[in-house]
Amino acid sequence: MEQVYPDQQGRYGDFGGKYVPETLMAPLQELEEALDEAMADREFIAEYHGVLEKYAGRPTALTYADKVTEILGGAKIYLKREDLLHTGAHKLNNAIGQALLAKRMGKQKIIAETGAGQHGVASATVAAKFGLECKVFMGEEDIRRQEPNVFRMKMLGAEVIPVSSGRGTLKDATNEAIRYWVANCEDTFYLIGSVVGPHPYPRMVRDFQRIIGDESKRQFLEGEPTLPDYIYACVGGGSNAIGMFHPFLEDDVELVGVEAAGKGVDTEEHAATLTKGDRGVIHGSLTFLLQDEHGQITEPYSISAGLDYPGIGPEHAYLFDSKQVRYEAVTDEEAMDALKLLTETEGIIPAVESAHALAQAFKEAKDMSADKTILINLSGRGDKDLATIMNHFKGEE
Amino acid sequence: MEQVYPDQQGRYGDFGGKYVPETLMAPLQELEEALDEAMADREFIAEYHGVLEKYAGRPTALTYADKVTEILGGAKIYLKREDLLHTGAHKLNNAIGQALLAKRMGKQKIIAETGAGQHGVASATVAAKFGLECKVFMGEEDIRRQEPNVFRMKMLGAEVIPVSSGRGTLKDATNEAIRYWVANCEDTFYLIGSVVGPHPYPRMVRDFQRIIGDESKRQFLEGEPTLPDYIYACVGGGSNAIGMFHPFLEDDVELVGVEAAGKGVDTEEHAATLTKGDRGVIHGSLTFLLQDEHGQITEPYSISAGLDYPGIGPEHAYLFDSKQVRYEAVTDEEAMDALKLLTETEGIIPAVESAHALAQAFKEAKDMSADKTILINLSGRGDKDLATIMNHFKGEE
Amino acid sequence: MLTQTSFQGKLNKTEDLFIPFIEAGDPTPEVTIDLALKLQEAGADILELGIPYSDPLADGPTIQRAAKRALDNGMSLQQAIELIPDMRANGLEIPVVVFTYYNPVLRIGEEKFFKLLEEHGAEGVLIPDLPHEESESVRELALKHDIEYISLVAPNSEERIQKIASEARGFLYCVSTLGVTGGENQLSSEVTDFIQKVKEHSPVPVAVGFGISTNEDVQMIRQHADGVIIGSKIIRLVEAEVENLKDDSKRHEALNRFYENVRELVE
Amino acid sequence: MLTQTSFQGKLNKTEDLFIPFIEAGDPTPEVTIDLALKLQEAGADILELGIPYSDPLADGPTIQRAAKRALDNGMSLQQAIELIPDMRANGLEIPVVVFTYYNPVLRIGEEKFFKLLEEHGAEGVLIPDLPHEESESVRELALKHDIEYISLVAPNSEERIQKIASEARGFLYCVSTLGVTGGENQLSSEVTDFIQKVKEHSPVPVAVGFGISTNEDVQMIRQHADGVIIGSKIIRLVEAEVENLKDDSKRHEALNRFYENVRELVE
Ligand SMILES: Cc1ncc(COP(=O)(O)O)c(C=O)c1O
Ligand SMILES: Cc1ncc(COP(=O)(O)O)c(C=O)c1O
Repeated sequence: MEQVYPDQQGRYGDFGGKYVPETLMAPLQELEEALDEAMADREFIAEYHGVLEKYAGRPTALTYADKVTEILGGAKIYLKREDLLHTGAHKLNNAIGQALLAKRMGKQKIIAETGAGQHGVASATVAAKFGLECKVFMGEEDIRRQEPNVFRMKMLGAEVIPVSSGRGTLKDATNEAIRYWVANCEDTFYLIGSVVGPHPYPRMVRDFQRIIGDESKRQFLEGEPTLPDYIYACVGGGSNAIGMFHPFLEDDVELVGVEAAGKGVDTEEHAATLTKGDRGVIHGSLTFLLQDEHGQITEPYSISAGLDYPGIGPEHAYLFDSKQVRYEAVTDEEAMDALKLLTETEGIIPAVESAHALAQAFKEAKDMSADKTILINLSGRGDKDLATIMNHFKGEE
Repeated sequence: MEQVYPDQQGRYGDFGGKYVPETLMAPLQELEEALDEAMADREFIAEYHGVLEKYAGRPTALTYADKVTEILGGAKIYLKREDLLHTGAHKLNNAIGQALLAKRMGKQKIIAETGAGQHGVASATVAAKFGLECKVFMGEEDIRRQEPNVFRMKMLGAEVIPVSSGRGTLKDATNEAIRYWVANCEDTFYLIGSVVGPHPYPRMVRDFQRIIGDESKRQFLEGEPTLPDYIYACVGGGSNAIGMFHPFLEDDVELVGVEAAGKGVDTEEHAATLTKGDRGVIHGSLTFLLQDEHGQITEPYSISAGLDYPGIGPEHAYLFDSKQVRYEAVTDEEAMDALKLLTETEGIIPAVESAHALAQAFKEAKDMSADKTILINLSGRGDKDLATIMNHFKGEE
Repeated sequence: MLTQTSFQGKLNKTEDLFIPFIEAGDPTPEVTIDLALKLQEAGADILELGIPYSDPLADGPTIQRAAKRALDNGMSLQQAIELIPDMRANGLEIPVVVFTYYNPVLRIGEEKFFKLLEEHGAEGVLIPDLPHEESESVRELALKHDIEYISLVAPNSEERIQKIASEARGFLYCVSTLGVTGGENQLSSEVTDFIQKVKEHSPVPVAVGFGISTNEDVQMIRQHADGVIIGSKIIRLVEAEVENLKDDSKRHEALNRFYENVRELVE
Repeated sequence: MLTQTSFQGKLNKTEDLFIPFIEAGDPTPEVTIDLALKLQEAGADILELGIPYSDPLADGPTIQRAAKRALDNGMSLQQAIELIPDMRANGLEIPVVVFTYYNPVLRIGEEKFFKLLEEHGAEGVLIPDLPHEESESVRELALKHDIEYISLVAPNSEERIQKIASEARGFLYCVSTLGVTGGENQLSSEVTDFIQKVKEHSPVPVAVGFGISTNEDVQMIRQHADGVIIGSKIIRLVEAEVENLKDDSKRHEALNRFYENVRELVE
């Protein structure tokens, strides 16, 4: 029996809720009602699945990584290929769902925050496809390190709004998007990019991302034909991980979320929210976050813009707290090595975010027996990261 | 009844053949025998289809472009989404087929030529996946304008060999690859990227690309459920076009190949081989090509590296000569306008090559009645072209 | 509740209230005390003492800058509260409402937070990211520690207005416009209807805030509400003198200029 | 065929042949004539006259450079053929084999091409990208116009050797190594076996080319084959003097140095 989280108040155990300015209470209520109505409407669900299939390229492949399996000499390694989704990452699943909902609600304008730019591109894409006006908030540092995605958003007709507060990364872009929404909530739909934010966002984004896990389960059972023993996914806000994990929560599968340890969890420069953070409120929900002794949110660090976030979705906080999912942290260095290994052995350049999941999985797979199977969610492709990758490896040539 | 081309001598009507140095006659013979054997082997075919599905992401979606259809106000427009294929273009279909053949022939080394870099990336990808050593020949001008693909190839473990002869584009890279092959044909498999080169290459590449047309036909019949009235594809060497057209040759469908008119077919700067070229021999086969009065091959020009080629596959020469396919030419400007339109209305950034097919199709679709349906082969995604696109549109901001 | 709260005890009137906002530690703790006293001198009836926060979601650029100046000087929730006795020692008599985001409160612990407030002589608290539905336990604690928990209502609060207003304590903070602090405010007739509706349900004075930056704004609000809350505009007056306020030899005059500007705004 | 061909008539011997290659128009048409005569003086038995081509698939960088120099000067297939009467007028007596890629031939038209060859006194033609299987019509035309069509065999020609060799005319071009022109040549024992096999089937002299660049190479080939073809090495000797050859006042001496170097190579 699947657990029904969140509860009516948007709570996952202690976590979640709606910690927002009063002005947002009404739009959140409006959103929740529209969402519940839509999710109960077969036509809406059919439209969502239709767009995923005919436009976005679902189902994405389940690839057996024979060469890397052989090289590591342990468990059989499978990859769920969200890198093959239109625009290059899982983010589009959710953007499609929310854009359809926005249309249904009669909203002509959407806003989004973005870190790696993948959610920004996904949002700009659905805005173009569904004829919506789109503004994307993006930190200045991220604009620098994810330049191709910035250009893609602009080409797609979105306005990219640079955010200079803080360190100019995802947290700051999210703050700014929320501030904008407060002022424009009457005609604007806020299309959040991960399972974060106030209720009902974490639930909505999860439900639009669980297609990853549902498909994987079906494909695995068709192929292997048993469930995998382990599943790995990287965790920034946590949407690809929740999307993958959720349908397996009640199964006998060990689920592993992988955070960014940056330059090491014992340094000041990491984004290992669960490993090193504490309870607190960020972007409207009670969860774990990186903060100082006074409750000021600290600046995270990761080589990957998409994991460079000091919070984490409340459902992950709950799964961590209740020990239903194991969370590990992987450094920049380990992630980049895994990226290189996958590229050279399987001919797949993963997103730097996804490389974190790969690194942890590879580490563990080596020591498993050959009858074990593991599944890694390859949340996105690395094309957006070429500059970062080039920079990282340039010393080695 | 489907026509059986080419004949035993590799002829499509007058076109095709094997115009190569004596040294290559033996390796071509060896290749042809291995190919015929493989194509008759169910296991080989199953392996090829297996890799396409589980690794490369086939079938690719067939997308109804409702918004652009509405804006143009004519025929219903469908897109075959080769941009969703792993590595971003149709080139991988062929690279997978040839790499599997190379393995079967016991060759450990592959070489490839590349223009846009898509075939180079596809070759480097299959080399990584199947454990082959890979060298990619690429013109220096193309290295400049397709930089991200150069880096991708290197990351994938391929050696990129810059070619400075001629104008440093695809033609020159192909010359150099052939020269290298002449010297190393004993242990090296030459993985040609389009339906060009001496027999049996044009046939082999076509047969590895016809999956595009086969799938499209099935998807169209499932959806519409009739065949499209028109099909458009861009033509560089001609592989995506032949792959798309071939299964429809005997049907009542008007097939349109679109060449690059560069700055205009009445200027010196274009790559409109059929529109402006004459019969001749290039890269081992008799076909049409751009040449001067003395039979010297002239330097083509197109904004898109993948169409910047003075020749064309011999089967296209035959289909042109026998009027089975209509060929048109589209300028840089028209292609870029179509690219912009598709991006802004459908949320899909096409490759600059593919944009040529879009431009011609859009032009014609406008004047068709609403009961007509057209299919455009979206051969690849535009991520590799961001620099070119940025440059082209920078004046407009 | 029959006995008077400390807040009520310190509040001289329940109409025509002037409620300015300053950020603790902006630009220094000492200056914050001086500013509080100057504001009282200029007629402030309640002081909103802002706790600088790294991620102030409900605030526009002006208050973000103030928070940054204060945080760069090392200000924290506890230190800010500890300024109140110093203010009192220097003559501050009006009620002090501590304005803080929820995370620093959680971090220090809700119990400890209210104890600190009570011990240091604060009379109220306002937590902009803790809406009514999430604040039950906090409101109980506040009550227990004789601290008024200030609620907010917004024009789009709709059916919730009645509930929030009827349970309001201290004063009720009416957000006059959708948006973060520091925007421009155009008081429409809808807003006056909204204020009217709020007043019908509120047992406490109704004050209006967000985007009030001119004397005309103030005059207009006075016609409809029981008080005006002025935040960003006050911060901008501080900002204009920020270098002088940090300079011992220039502070006195800067404070006087600040006083004059505030008077002009509210007289 | 009972009557002698022009080629046979001009060929003085059928053993120990020296067959140099030059590119028409490299660096100028006049110099090409001078070089042809110098080569005859240095003992050349047959002249291979290369037609510069934009995309010489079978050639390495040396001959590519020569072609580029010639093309930059505007050399064409027809102009190159028109040089032959001038060579003859200046005393060239050895057979001339025109070396051209197929596309210029197609462009000018096969019929016209062979007519031009015949009219201008060429005795042979070699088309490196027209293998035996594709050359039937061309071979017939050649025959008709009294032009020897020179065939090539390569070490990997295998079963095809017999067929190609037995139908060979003029001389048979044995490619000594896999690769394009201008590489380094290491004559292995397999190559001598290969030459032996070719000779068994060939009715005409068997000459070996590709990568012959030293006197030792030449001596070694002489032991096994009927002739040596030297291309890139000759071009490099031209290239070393290219500026002097273009200079009227220095040409004479440059040609003499060229002559000495060629002599050294083949004596
Ligand atoms: C490819 C990819 N993977 C993962 C993430 C992290 O987000 P989440 O944890 O919500 O999946 C991002 C965010 O941009 C991303 O682009
Ligand atoms: C996306 C794309 N489309 C089309 C082409 C042209 O090649 P072809 O005509 O063989 O399909 C290329 C070549 O690189 C390409 O990358």
